[in-house]
Amino acid sequence: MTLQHYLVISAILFSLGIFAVLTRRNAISILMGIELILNSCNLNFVAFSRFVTPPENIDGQIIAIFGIVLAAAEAAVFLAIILAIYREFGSIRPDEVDTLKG
Amino acid sequence: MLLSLMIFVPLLGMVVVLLLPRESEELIKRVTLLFTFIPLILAVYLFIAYDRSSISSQYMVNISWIEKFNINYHVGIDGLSVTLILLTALLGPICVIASWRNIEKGIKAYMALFLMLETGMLGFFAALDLFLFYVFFELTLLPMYFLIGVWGGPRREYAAIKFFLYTLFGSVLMLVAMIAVYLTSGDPGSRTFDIPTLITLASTEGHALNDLNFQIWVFLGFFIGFAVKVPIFPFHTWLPDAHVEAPTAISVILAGVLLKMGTYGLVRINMAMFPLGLDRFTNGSDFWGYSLALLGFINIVYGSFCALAQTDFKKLVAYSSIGHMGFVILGLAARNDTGVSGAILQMFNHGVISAMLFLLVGVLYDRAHHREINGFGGLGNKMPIYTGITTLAFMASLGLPGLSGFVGEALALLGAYAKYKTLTILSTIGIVIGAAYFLWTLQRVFLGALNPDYEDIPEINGREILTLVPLGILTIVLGVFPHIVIDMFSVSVTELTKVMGTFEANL
Amino acid sequence: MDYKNNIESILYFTPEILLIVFAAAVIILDLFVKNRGSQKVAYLSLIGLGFTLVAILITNSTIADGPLSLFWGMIRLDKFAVFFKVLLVLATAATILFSLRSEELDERLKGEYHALLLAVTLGMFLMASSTNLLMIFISLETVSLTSYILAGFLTHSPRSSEAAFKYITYGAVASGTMLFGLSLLFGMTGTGDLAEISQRLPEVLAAGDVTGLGLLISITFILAGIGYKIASVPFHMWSPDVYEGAPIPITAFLSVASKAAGFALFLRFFYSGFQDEGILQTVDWGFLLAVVSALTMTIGNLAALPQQNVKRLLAYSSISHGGYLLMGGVLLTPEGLGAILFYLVVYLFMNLGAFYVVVLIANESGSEMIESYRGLSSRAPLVAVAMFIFLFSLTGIPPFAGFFGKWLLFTAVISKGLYWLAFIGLLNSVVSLYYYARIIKAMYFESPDEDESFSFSNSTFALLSVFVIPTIFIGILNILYNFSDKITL
Amino acid sequence: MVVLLISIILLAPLTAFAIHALLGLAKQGFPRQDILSTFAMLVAFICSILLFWQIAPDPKPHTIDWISLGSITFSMGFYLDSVTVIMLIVVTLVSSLVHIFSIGYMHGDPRYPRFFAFLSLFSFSMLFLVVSDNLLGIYIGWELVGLCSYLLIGFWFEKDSAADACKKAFLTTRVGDVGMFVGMMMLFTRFKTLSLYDGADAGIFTLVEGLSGTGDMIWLSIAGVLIFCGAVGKSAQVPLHTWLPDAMEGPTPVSALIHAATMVAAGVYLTARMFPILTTSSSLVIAYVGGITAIVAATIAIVRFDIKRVLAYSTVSQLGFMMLAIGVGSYVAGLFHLTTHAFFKALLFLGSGSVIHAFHAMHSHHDEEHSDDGEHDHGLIHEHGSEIPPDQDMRNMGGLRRKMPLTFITMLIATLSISGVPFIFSGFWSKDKILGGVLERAMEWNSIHHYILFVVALIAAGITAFYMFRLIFMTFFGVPQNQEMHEMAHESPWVMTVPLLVLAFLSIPVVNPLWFNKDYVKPPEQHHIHAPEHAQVLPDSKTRNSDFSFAFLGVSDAHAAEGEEDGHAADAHHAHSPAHSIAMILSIIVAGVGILLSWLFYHKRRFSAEAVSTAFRPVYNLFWNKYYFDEFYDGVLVALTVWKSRLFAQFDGSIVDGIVNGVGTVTRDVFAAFTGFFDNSVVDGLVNRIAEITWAAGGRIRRLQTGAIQTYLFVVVGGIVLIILIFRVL
Repeated sequence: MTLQHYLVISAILFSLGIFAVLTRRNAISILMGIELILNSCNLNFVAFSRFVTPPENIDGQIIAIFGIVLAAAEAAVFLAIILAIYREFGSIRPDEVDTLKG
Repeated sequence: MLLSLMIFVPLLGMVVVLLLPRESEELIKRVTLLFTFIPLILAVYLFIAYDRSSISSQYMVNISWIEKFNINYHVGIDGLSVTLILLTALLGPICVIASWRNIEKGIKAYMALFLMLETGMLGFFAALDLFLFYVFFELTLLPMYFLIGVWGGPRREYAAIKFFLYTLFGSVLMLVAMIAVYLTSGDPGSRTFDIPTLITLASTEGHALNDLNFQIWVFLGFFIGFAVKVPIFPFHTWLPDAHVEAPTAISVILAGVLLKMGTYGLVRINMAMFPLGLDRFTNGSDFWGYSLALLGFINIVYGSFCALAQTDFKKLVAYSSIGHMGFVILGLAARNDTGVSGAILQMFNHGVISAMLFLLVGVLYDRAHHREINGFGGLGNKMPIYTGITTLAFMASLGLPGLSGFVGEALALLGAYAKYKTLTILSTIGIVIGAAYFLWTLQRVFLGALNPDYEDIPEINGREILTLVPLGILTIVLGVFPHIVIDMFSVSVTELTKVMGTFEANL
Repeated sequence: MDYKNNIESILYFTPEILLIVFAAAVIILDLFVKNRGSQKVAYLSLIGLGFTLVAILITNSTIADGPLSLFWGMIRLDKFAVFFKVLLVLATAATILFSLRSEELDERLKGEYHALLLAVTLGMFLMASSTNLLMIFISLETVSLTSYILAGFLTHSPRSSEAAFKYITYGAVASGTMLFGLSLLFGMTGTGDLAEISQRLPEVLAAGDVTGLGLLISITFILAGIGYKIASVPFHMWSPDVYEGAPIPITAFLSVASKAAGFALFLRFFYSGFQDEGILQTVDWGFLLAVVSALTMTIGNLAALPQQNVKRLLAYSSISHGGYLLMGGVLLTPEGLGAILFYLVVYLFMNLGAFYVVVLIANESGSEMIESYRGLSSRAPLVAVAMFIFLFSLTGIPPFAGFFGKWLLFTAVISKGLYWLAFIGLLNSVVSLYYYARIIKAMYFESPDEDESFSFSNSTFALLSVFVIPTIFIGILNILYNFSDKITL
Repeated sequence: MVVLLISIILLAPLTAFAIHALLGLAKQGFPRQDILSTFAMLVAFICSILLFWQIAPDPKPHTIDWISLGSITFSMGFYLDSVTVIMLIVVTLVSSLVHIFSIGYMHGDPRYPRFFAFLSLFSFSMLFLVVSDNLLGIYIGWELVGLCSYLLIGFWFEKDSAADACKKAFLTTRVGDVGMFVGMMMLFTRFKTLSLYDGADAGIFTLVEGLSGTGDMIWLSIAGVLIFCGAVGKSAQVPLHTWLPDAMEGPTPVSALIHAATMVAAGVYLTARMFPILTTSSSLVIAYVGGITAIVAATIAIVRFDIKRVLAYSTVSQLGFMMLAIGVGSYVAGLFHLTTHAFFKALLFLGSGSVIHAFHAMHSHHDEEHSDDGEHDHGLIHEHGSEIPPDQDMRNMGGLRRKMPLTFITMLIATLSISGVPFIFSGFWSKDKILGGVLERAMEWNSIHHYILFVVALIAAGITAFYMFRLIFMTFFGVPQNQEMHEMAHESPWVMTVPLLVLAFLSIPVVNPLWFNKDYVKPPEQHHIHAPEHAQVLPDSKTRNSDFSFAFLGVSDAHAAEGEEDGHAADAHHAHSPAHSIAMILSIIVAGVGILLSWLFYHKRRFSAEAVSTAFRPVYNLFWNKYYFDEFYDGVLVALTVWKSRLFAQFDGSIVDGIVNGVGTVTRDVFAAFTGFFDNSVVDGLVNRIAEITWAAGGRIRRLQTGAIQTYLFVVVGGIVLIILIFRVL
C-alpha cells in the first residue's frame, strides 16, 4: 500500500460525497455526502502524515482528529436545522426549499 | 486665502441654511442671497485686483491635504479661471433672485443644495490640483441631480438620472486618465497631482508624460469626460432633457456655468497638459487631425438645425447653446491666440447670454405655463419691455456686432479659418441659421396679431428685470469693450498657445 | 520572529479569552434575568466587547517591536491581526446595537443570540490571525457554524430557516472542499505552517515532486472555501438568499464582518504563501483573481439592478463590493493591501449604516421593499439624508469616503497596468449608481403612500450619525491614509 | 479737431438713442422726443459741414486699439477723406430731413417715441459704418444698420406682412454678410489685420500691393467677390434683392432714409472703399451683377401699381447702376450717382409718403395700420397674394397735381432728375458719367462684356424714364380714379413739405452745394477716372489701382500734382475719346423715348398698357411675378432648410439615441424571455437602451439564482472545474 492508493481512495470518497451532495433529493443524504467529503480529507491528512512527514511529526493525525470533531459538530447543527426546515416546510427535500430566489 | 474664503463661503451658507427652521422661508432666501452675494463681491475684487500682466497663477493657496499621495489643496486663479469665477459668482445671486417666487416646496433644501453647487463650481474653476479638480467636478453632480430631480418638470426623474449617468460615465473615464497621469508623473515617491507641475513635466523632453501614445489615450479619457459636459455631439442628448425639466434658475446655472466646466477643462487639462495629444487631433494632417474641429463644426450646424426645428421655447434655447458651444470647440481647435481667446471669450459671453435667455423663457413660462412657441403671438404690444430685453438677448445670441456674442464668435472663426478653411466656411452656416431661428421665434412669439388668450398677460415685473438688467448691461458693455475680459486672459492664452502651439507658426 | 509557547501565549491571547468569558457570562446572566424584555444581556455583551477592545489595544502595544507568533506558530499577533480585530469588534458592537432596535428578533433567545455573536467574533479573530492550516480550518468552521445558527435564528420564520439550511449546506460543502485542498497542500509540503509552506513549495516544485496541476487543484479547492466566505463568483450564490432570509442585523453583520474576516484570511493566505516567484509562475494567480474580481463585481451589480427588496439589493451590492475589494488583492502588492484595508474601514461604516436604515424602515413600515421608501424625504428627512449619503458613498461619488476608497483600489490596479480591470470596475460603479439611485428616487422624487411621518428616538439619530460622520469625513480628512503603511504581512 | 467733430457726429445720435432707451425702460414719457432726435441729427449735420474743411492733405486713420491678443491687435478708428465727408453730409442731411418729415408723418402713432429712438440708432450706426477705417468696424456698423432696418421695417409688427418682411430683410442681408465675413477671414488670415489704411502698421491696401503672381490674384479675386457679397445683400443686388421691395412695409420715412438714400447705398460705399483690392475679374463680376440688377429691377418696376414698390424697384435698379460703375472702374461716377440718387430718391419717397399721408387722413391710417388684426381688406385690388394698401395703389390716384402742388412740383423735379433729363438735373450728370464710363471701358478694351453691359445699362436707363413718368402720370395727371379718396386728399403740413423743397433744391445741380466741393466743381472723373483703366489694362493692375486710390482718396497736393498731370493726360485722352459724347447723346435719346412712350401710354392713352401686356403675356408674367425669385427661395431654399432641420431633429430623436438602440433592441429581444419587468419611469432613450440591456443581463443572472441549493453547489463544482481547466489550457 503506497500513498497513491490512499489518495485514490480519498479522491473517490470525495467525488462520491460531491456526487451525493449534488444529486440526492434528501437533506439527510446530503449530510452524508458532506460527511464523506470530510472523511476523505481526514484520510488524506492521515495518509500524508504517515508517508510524507517524518514519523515524529503527527500534525496530520491531529488535524484529522480536529476534522472529525468539527464534522460531528457540523452534523449536529445540520440536523437541528433540518428539523427546523421540516417544521416550516413539512419536507426535507432540498429542491422544495426554494422560496428565496432571484 | 481670499480665494478659499470665496469658495467655501457658500458651503458655510449651506450649513447656516440647514440650521434655520424650515418655516422661515423669507429668512432662508435672504440668507442664501447674502451668502451668494459675498462671493460675488470677492470675485469682483479678484477680477479688479488680478495682475493682468503675469503668467503665473495668483492668490495661490497650497496646503498639503493627503500627503501620502502628495495631494494638495492647491487653488489659484489665472486669467481664464478668474473670468469664469466672476461669471459663476455673478449668476449665483441672480439665480437666487430668480428662484425667489417660483420654488414652491422645500425652499430650504433647494437653497442649501444651490449653495453646495456654487461651492463646487467655484472650487472647480480655482482648483490647481488634479485630484481636487476632480472632486469639485463631481461635487457639482449631486446637487444638480437633486435640483433637477426634485424641483424639475414632469419628466424630471428621467432627466435627472440621465444627466447623472451621462456625466458619471464621462467622469469615470476621466478618473482612469487622471490616475494614469498621476502614476506616470514619477516614481512612487515623487508622484504628483499638481497641475502646474504636471504641465511642465508633460512638456519636458524625455519625461514619461511627454510620450505621444500616452498623451493620446489620456487626452481621450479627459476629453470624453469633458465632452459629455460641454456637451459635444454625440454626447449631447442629455442636455435638452435636463434643460427642459430643470427649473429656470437651474437651467441658468446649467447653461451658464456647468457647460463651461467642460470647455474650461478642455483648456486647462487637455490643451495645457497634453500638447502632443492635442496636436494629434488638431494638426489637420489627416482625419484625426481634423477631428476636434470637425466636432466643433458638427456641434454648430447640428445644434443650429435642431434648434430651428424646435417648437418648445426652452428646448430651442438649449439646442442653441449646443450650437454656440460648437464655436468654442472650433476656436480651441484652432489653438492660436485668436481662436483660443475667441473661444474663452465666447465661453464667458455665452454664459451671460444663455443665462439671459433661460431667465426670459422662465418669465414667459411663469405667466403662460407653457413654452410652445406657436402658442404665443403678438406679445410685443402687451409686454414691450420684455420684448425689448428679449430682442436684446436674441440679437446678442445670434452674434450681432456691438453685442458680446459677436466678438467671441468672430474671433473664434477668424482663428479657426487660419487652420481649417473649409470647415470654418461651412460653420458660418451656423450664423445664418442662428439668425433664422431666433428671428423666427421672435416673430412667432412677439410679432403679428396678439393671441387673444394673452389679452391681459402681465408685463415683466421688477424682480425679473432686476435679474436681467445686469446681464443685459454686461452683454452691451462687453460687446463694445471686449478687452475688459480679453485682457484678463490674453497673457495666459499666449502662454498656452506657446506651450501647445510649438508645432506650427503661431497664427 | 520569536515563537511563544502555549503558556506565554495566554497573555497575548487575552482578547479572545475575554470574548469566551463574556460569552459564557452572557448565557449565565441570561439564566437569572427574569424579565425577558430586558436588555441587560445586550449591554453585558457590549461591555465585554469594550473590554476586548481595550485588551486588543494593549496587545497592540506589546508588538511594537515586531509581530509575535503564538502557540508555536498556530496564530500570529501582528498589526494586521490587530486591525481586523478592531474592525470586527466595531462591527459586532454595531450589530448588537442594531439587534436592540430590531423588532423582528425573537425576544426569548437574547442570551444565546449574544453569546453566539461573541463566539462568531472569536472565530473571526482567529481567522484574522491564524497562520496554520489547522487553525485556518478550525477558525473558519467556528465562524461558519455559529453563523448558520444566527442566520436561522428566527425559528418561527420559514425564510430564516431556509436561509440557515442553504447556508449550512453550501458552507459545509465549501469548507469540506477547502479542507480537501488544505490536505493536499499539507501533503505537498509536509507542514501546516504557512511560512514553511511558502518556503517549501518552490523547492518541491523545482524538485518536480509536485506538478503545477496538483498545486492548482489544491489552491482552487482552498479558494472555494475562502471565496465562499467573501462571496466571490462562483462561490457567491448562497449570499443573496441567506442575506435576505437572515435577520437584518445578522445580514449586516455577515455582509461586513464575515466578509472582512474572509478577506483577512484571503490576504494572509495569499500574501504570506504566494509571494514567491516560483509559485507565481506555475499559475497566473494574478490573472485568475482579476477575472474573479471582475466577474464578481459585474454579476453582483447586474443582479442587483432588478431587485425590489432593498435587503436583497444590498446583498448583491455587497457581493459587487467584494469584487472591488478583490481588485486590490489581485496583484498581491503593498498598495493593494493598503487599499483593501482602507476600503474595508469605509465599507464598514457605509454598509452598516445603510443596513441600519433598512432596520429602521423595516421597523416602521414592516417591509423591506423599495415602495416603503417612497417619500422618505418628507416622512423622515434626516434618515433620508443619511441613506442618500450611504448610497452615494457606496456608489463612489465624492466627497464621500466610498470614492476615496475606490480611488485607492483603482490606483493600485492601474499602477500595475491592469487598465481593463479598472475600467470594468468604473463602469460597474456607473451601473451601481443606477440601482442605488432607484432608492434615492423613491425617497426623494416620489410622494409617500401615507403622510404621517416616522418618529425616531434621539438615540437612533445618535447611532445613525456614528455611521454618517465617518462616511463623510474619512475620505476628506487626512487621518486614515497612513495607517496601512504600518500593516504588513 | 477732426476727432472731436467726428466724435460729436457719432455721439449725438447715440446719446439721443440712449436717452430714448432709458426712458423707455423706465416707462417714462418724455415731451417731444422727436425734437431730441432731430436736434441731434442737425448737430451732426452741422459738424459734418464743418468737417468739410478739415480733410487732411494725406489722411491718416485715427485709431485706438480695441482688442489686443498676444500677436494680433484689432484696432478701431476713423478715416477721413473727401468720400467719407461726402457720405457724412449726405447721411446727416437726408437723415435730418427725414426726421423733420417724420414729425409730421408719424404724428399720432402710439409708438411715436420708439420710432425716433430707432431712427437715431440707425443714424449712429450708419455714420459709424461710414467713418470706420477698418473692415471690422465697417462690419459692425453694417450689422447694426441691418438691425435698425429690421426694427423699422417691423415697426408696425402687428401686420403679419411687416413681421414677415423684417425677418426676410434681416435674413437675406445676413446671407450676404456671411459671405462678407468669410472674405474678411481670408483677408485677415493673409494680412493679420483688418485695417484698410496705414496706421501704426501697414493696412490692407498697402499690403495688397505686395501681392503678385497669378495664384494670389485668383485668391484676391475670390476675397473681393466675397466682400462684395455683403454689398449684394445690403444693396439688394440680384439675386439677394427680394427683401427690399418687401421692406416697403415699413413707414415711408424709413423707406426714404434707409431703403433709398443711405443704408442700401452702404453696399456701394463699401465696394468703392474696397476698390483697391478689386482685381480685373472681380470687377467684372461686380459690373455684371450691377448691370443685371439694373435691368431686372427696372423691368419689374414697369408693371407695379404700388407707388412705393415702383420706387423700391427703381432704387434697386439705380443701385445696380452704381455697382456697374464701380465694376467698370469709374467708381467716382458711382459715388457721384450715389449722392445724387440719395437726394432725388429720398425726395421721391417722401413725396410718395406725402401722397400716402394725404390719403391716410381719410383712412385714419395709424389706427388701421396697426389694429391688432393685421389684415386690411378694403375690397381693393390684390397684387399677387400680397395686397396693396389702397392709399399706396396708383390706380386709386390721379389728378393730384392740383390738390398737392408742392408735392407734385418736387416729385416732378426728382423724376426728371432720375430719368436723366439733360443738363439742369443732377441725375443726368451722374448717370451719364456711368454710361460714359462703361462705354469708354468697352471701347478701350473693346471687350464684348462691356459693350453688352453698356447696352443693358442704356436700356435700363430708358425703362427708368418710362416707369418714373408712368408713376407721375398715374398719380398726378389724368382724372381722379377714386373720387372719394380724391376728395379727402390735401396738401401735407409744412414739416413735411419743407424737406421736400430742400431735397428738390438739392436735386438741381446748379444750386447743389456739393458741386462746389473742390472735387466736384468740375465733373469729377475728369482727372481721375482714367487711372483705373490704365491700371486695368496693365498686366498687374493692383499697384496702379492703389496708387490711383490714394490719388483720389487723399486729395493731397502731393497726389494732386501727380493727379494733375495724370489728369492732363486724361483730359488729352478724353478729348479724343468720343465715348462720353456718344454716351451722353444716347442717354438723352433713350430718356426722351422712355418719357415719350409713357406719355403716350399713361397720359394720352394712345396705347393701352393692358393690350400690350396681353400681347406679351409671358414677358408680362415674368415681370409681374418678379422673375419668380421669391417663389424660388420659398420653394427651394426655405423648404430645404426646414426639411433639413426637421431631418436633424428626427436624427436626434431616433438615430443618435438609437446608436445603442439597435444593439439594445436585439439584446432585449434575446433576453426578453428572461427579463421580468422594466422600470420605464427612470430613463429612456440612450440610457434606456443600456438600461434594458443591463436589466436583461441582471434578470438573466437572477434566473441563475434558482433558489435550489443544489444548483448553487453545482455552480460551485462547475466553477472549480472550469478554473482548473482554463488554467491548464493556459
